[in-house]
Amino acid sequence: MARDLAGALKHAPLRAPAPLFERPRAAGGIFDSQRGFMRALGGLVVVLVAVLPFLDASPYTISIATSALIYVMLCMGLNVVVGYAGLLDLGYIAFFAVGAYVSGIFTTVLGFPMWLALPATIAACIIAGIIIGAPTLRLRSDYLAIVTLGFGEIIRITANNLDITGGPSGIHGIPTWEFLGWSFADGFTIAGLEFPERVVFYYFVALVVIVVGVIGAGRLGKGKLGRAWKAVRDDEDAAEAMGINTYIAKISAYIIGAVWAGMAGQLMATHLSAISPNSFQFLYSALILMAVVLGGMGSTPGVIIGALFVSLAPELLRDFAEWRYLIFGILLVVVMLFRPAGLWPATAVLPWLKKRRPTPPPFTAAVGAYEPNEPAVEPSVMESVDGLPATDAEEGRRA
Amino acid sequence: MQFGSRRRSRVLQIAVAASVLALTAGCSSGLASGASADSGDGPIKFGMLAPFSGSESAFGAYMQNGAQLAVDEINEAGGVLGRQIELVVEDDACDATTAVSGANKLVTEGIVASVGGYCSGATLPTLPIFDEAGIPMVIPAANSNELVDQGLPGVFLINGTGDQQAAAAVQYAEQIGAKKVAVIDDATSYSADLADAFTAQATEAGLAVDVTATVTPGENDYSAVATQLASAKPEIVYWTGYYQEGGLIARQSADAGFEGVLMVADGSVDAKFAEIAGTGYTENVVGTFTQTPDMIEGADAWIADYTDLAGDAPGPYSTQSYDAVRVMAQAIDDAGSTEFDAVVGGLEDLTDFDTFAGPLTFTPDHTLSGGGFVIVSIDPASGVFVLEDDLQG
Amino acid sequence: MQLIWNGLIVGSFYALVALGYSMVYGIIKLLNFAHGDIYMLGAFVGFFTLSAFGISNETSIPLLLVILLLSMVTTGLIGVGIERIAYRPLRKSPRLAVLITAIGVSFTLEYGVRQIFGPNPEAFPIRLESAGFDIAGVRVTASQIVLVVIAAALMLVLAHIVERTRQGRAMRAIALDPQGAQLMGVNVNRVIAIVFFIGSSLAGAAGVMAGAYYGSIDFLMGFIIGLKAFTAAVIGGIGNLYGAMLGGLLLGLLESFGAAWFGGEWRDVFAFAFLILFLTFKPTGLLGARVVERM
Amino acid sequence: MSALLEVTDLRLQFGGVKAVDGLSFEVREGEILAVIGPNGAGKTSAFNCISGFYLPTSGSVVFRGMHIVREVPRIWHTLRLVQLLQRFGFYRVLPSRVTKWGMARTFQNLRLFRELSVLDNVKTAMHANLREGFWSTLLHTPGYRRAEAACAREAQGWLDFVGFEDDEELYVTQLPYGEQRRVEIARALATSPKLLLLDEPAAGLNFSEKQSLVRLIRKVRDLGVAVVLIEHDMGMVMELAERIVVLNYGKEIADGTPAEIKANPVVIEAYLGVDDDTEPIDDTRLRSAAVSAAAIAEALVDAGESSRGNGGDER
Repeated sequence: MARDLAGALKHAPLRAPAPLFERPRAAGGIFDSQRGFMRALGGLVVVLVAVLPFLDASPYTISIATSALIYVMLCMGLNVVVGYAGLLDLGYIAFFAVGAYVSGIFTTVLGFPMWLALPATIAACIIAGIIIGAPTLRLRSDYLAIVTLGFGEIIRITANNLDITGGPSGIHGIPTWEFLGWSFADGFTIAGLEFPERVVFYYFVALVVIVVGVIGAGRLGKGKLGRAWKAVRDDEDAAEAMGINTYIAKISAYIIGAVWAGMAGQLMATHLSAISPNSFQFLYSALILMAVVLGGMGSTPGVIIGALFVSLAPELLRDFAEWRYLIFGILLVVVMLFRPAGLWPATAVLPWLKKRRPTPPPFTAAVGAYEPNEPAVEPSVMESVDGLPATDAEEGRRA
Repeated sequence: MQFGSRRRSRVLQIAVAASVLALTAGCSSGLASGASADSGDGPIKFGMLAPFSGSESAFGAYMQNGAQLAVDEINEAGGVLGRQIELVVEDDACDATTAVSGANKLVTEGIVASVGGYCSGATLPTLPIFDEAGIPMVIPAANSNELVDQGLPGVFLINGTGDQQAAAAVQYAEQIGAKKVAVIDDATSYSADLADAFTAQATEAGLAVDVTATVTPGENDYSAVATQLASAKPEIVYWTGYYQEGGLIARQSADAGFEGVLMVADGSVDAKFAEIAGTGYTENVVGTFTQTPDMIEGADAWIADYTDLAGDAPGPYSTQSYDAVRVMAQAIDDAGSTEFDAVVGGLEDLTDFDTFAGPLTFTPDHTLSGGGFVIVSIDPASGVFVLEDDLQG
Repeated sequence: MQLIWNGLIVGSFYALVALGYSMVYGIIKLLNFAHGDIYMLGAFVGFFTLSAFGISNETSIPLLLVILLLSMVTTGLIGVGIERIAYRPLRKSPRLAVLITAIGVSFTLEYGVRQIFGPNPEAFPIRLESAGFDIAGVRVTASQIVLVVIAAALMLVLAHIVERTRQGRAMRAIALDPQGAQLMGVNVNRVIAIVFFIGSSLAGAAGVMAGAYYGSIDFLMGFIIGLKAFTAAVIGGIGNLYGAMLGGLLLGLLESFGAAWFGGEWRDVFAFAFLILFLTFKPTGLLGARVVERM
Repeated sequence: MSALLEVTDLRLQFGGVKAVDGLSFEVREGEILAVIGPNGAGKTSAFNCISGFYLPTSGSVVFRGMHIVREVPRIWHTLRLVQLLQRFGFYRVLPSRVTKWGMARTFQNLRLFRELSVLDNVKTAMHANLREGFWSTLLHTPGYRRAEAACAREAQGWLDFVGFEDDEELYVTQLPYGEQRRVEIARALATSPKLLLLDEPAAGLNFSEKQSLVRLIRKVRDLGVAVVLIEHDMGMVMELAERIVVLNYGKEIADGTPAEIKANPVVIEAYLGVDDDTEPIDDTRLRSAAVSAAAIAEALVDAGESSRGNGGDER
């Protein structure tokens, strides 16, 4: 086993001694592990969302549901930037705009089919991410916030003033997806169920893309890259000391955030069939940020809840629409003051799993013993450690 | 633990199954059922998209009240096809995203006709939605040429288009004997369109367009453009944006030493214009505008009715919205049906229908035959725009 | 020449707002995102007071000064209140949390004002008489002169406070070394409150002056100017008062020329692009303190 | 034994304050070297220069034959573009690169990743050695799973090595201070270093914890890793170090074995005062002893550091 695994680590001059004991295998099952429960919950949510059009296929429902899904995608992208990498991006909507405009221009002005616009969108977003990220990511986090805001405005104003972007009225008549002469607009019938309008069909496409997006962002957040992002967020210097090139880690977070937003932008452009610069104002950047912050930075379920709340609340509570920005503003302050980790914090542990601690391993079971006396002695020493007062003096020096 | 979790997951499975069953059983408007169409009885629903939030939110109420007044009047007179009219209003926030969801909501609520649309940028994406749902549109305020350029059969504009307004502006410029003109827009769809149309027509008419500038709405400082005007000294400047910036431009350009005429487009024709510009800055201001009730003789009764309903005096686009409802109702009445083709036919067949903007007949591309634009100027005493020249002579 | 004068007028607004940014940043390293909205609030306090007394279309300068003072005190207190409620509890929190709070405060102020006064621009009740005359080929109006004089006076007072008074010394001490200052018996909370008061009242003053000069106020008027003021503060060297003044004037000039050369619609793009360039190549700004070069 | 790290005439200036003023020493493979000196003597600043965090004003640092501080061609000096170039990463070696070369460090104030679990903290340090691509992460390929498993196993190995005894899934803030210190050392070791810099590893530990720390450091040395530590606890230093470098006011005043240092009159005068006791010297007395200009400079730098927003120690 150990030899198979060794190949996965590059040549490292110093390897750890084998663990002293084998850890118990992580519990499986829906209710016995966080992971299992979240998977089950996620699956359930996807099924429920997929069932929705069979219950209510009115254009309105489908339209707001699609918008909400697109919001989820956007928020997952911003979550990579803000939640994982800790970079406050106030111009995130700019990438959304890049995605929407690139696909719009590709299909209307240049006349390519929509599926060809997808790689173009992704490429454009990567480039945009680098262009915006490269000069700004060396800056301190608060400068970054303002500069990204400025970039967001630059993109919007530019789109508003150029001819190719249709100027202030934007681009309209964006076609939908089509393959070999068959397009979504045609719709089709399966097993007596009619998928009549492209709206309904489109909902499913959006759903698939978003599920992939959510899972993908979650997976990236758990791997090597994700750990690097979180390390940069928690302590940039320490991350650098751990051999992480923080600049590259930040840029990669930026690019991935940009690509997510770009795909969301393309979905939006196809969904609305028209885009205008007005949809890319700072307000929307702030709304997405609010969704991420309210839901819980870095937490996938939290961000999804936040995205759904921010996008659906004004639709569901009509009187709320008028007050929403005020309420969101107050909520932001209140959440930051009293629950900075958000509604569903990234570090949340399901309540019934909280008390679980691993059973202390019997020392006789120790494998690969290295100075076998050593671990037996140290725990007894360490017992007296709890509540050590020394931290105060240490922290006081820097705080 | 083992036992407990198994039981719980069993419970969960049952719950899921039950909820799915319940949901599918209760399925009424799902995929299997057809789209909601007009049921043939009950009130006829007219939908209206207007801005009630965002930067243009002031205009939403003006439009809604104007339309509501027409609805009330028609209902009192017995309705259309023997049925009452009901007005359903949704917010479009002057933004494509909100507008699309609003349009879809209206379609879902079963409207048979749309009488809304203020911002061109927000109205454009709603066109295919209404078109797909077979809903004819009479658009009261948005007037970008792009709306009709798409050639959708159900789109009718009853506000004069940019071309017509620009024509009025050029006509006035020629009347006062201007040779050098300038045009400023605020980079919004409506304004940029109008500015382009004005430039084209003015050039055609042999006027020199000296300065074309764009300003960013929402800023306060327009000294750059004011200085430009003061040094280029055009005889007439056409401002195609809204009154917030218009007032500031009037003031700042006068301060900078500009002495020509400032002509403003209909977005700027509002009582607030004079307030923002301040006293003493409005003498040289004229506007191109469709007639408002207070300019038409005998419209006092209408204004009184409106004020009764809204608790406030009518504002921009109140009359157009009022007319949009009446036009639509008339077309449905003529057609004798709420079917899309019939109503469109009815709209196309309208001749010399009496509206505030004069007798209305749609051109083949579904715009007004005559724009109905007049020149207004500011009454120094009250600060409101009053009729200056009806451009008929 | 005309461009320079125009630039200076705008620049003096930027400078007044930038001062507050810079002071607050200098002392607690917080980018007070809501600062631009304090500017807006200043204008609305003036508007509210005057409307309550039924005054409109007034042109008297003494009345303007009274309102100016009133607004300054009110916005100053509001600034202190914001600091107390929203920022102080988070002083030990990560930077991200405070920034997000500041955005929340900004939204609260903007849309709170919107709910109270409505979304439409309001005409400011005091207007300065603005007969224009030419000096050396430059078109100058009386209101512009009043404006520049008031701005200059405010800045002089501020410079005096910071350079010559006890509280000013305390501010500089805290900016240099908060811990050390605290050990030396400086009441840090109090000084921070004072900084917020002064910064906010300057922004409030700028708001009233903008109202009187331009004549139109709306609830979003603080957003753009907040960004521009930040840019100005960065150009001058954030944390440095003279830097903020210099940066404000410089940015005003740059924009004035930028708008003249590239067209007004590109003015914001020009300003932000300049900000990005500056941050990339000289993040300490023109007069900023030299920071030890680190990773 | 060849020199692993050579520091020659290192100087670092903040404004007018000389934090490090001509420091030279070398570290041989597999030895334990202690750097001592009164508070503010420039020890941490020197560490920061060596590990690439600060850019020294002059001097050179060579680690395993590679220059951590690079020579800047004269032309850039004359054009005054040095700072700009260095800001964009020219003519300097980033700390991450230094770590990849095999130098790991801990921080004076614990700087663990607070929102990561203990295990993730250690895994993070394996960043540079881990084979995991973007697509394999997205698709959860077998290669990815293998790499993650190897990474987890390695991390567990290091945690066991340092004697970490708590739940690995806990967040570091939930741990007692002593355990956090252990995790930090495990994290540094997980970068697989040849040289480990420990910045006051015993600060805040009680006597028995210090004893186990001494054992741990010896264990690390036995793996073939050289250890350089800054420490105030004289007893510990004397017990542990094979060689001691003494700093005062940024200058090196002595270099030798513990016995030599104890006998060195310069050190006794400058540092230990009249007290020639081998008893562990009380920390607090040392702390109040010397507040030099460099101390203020360091405090200022720290203030600048804590304003950088990564917030490790501000919460």
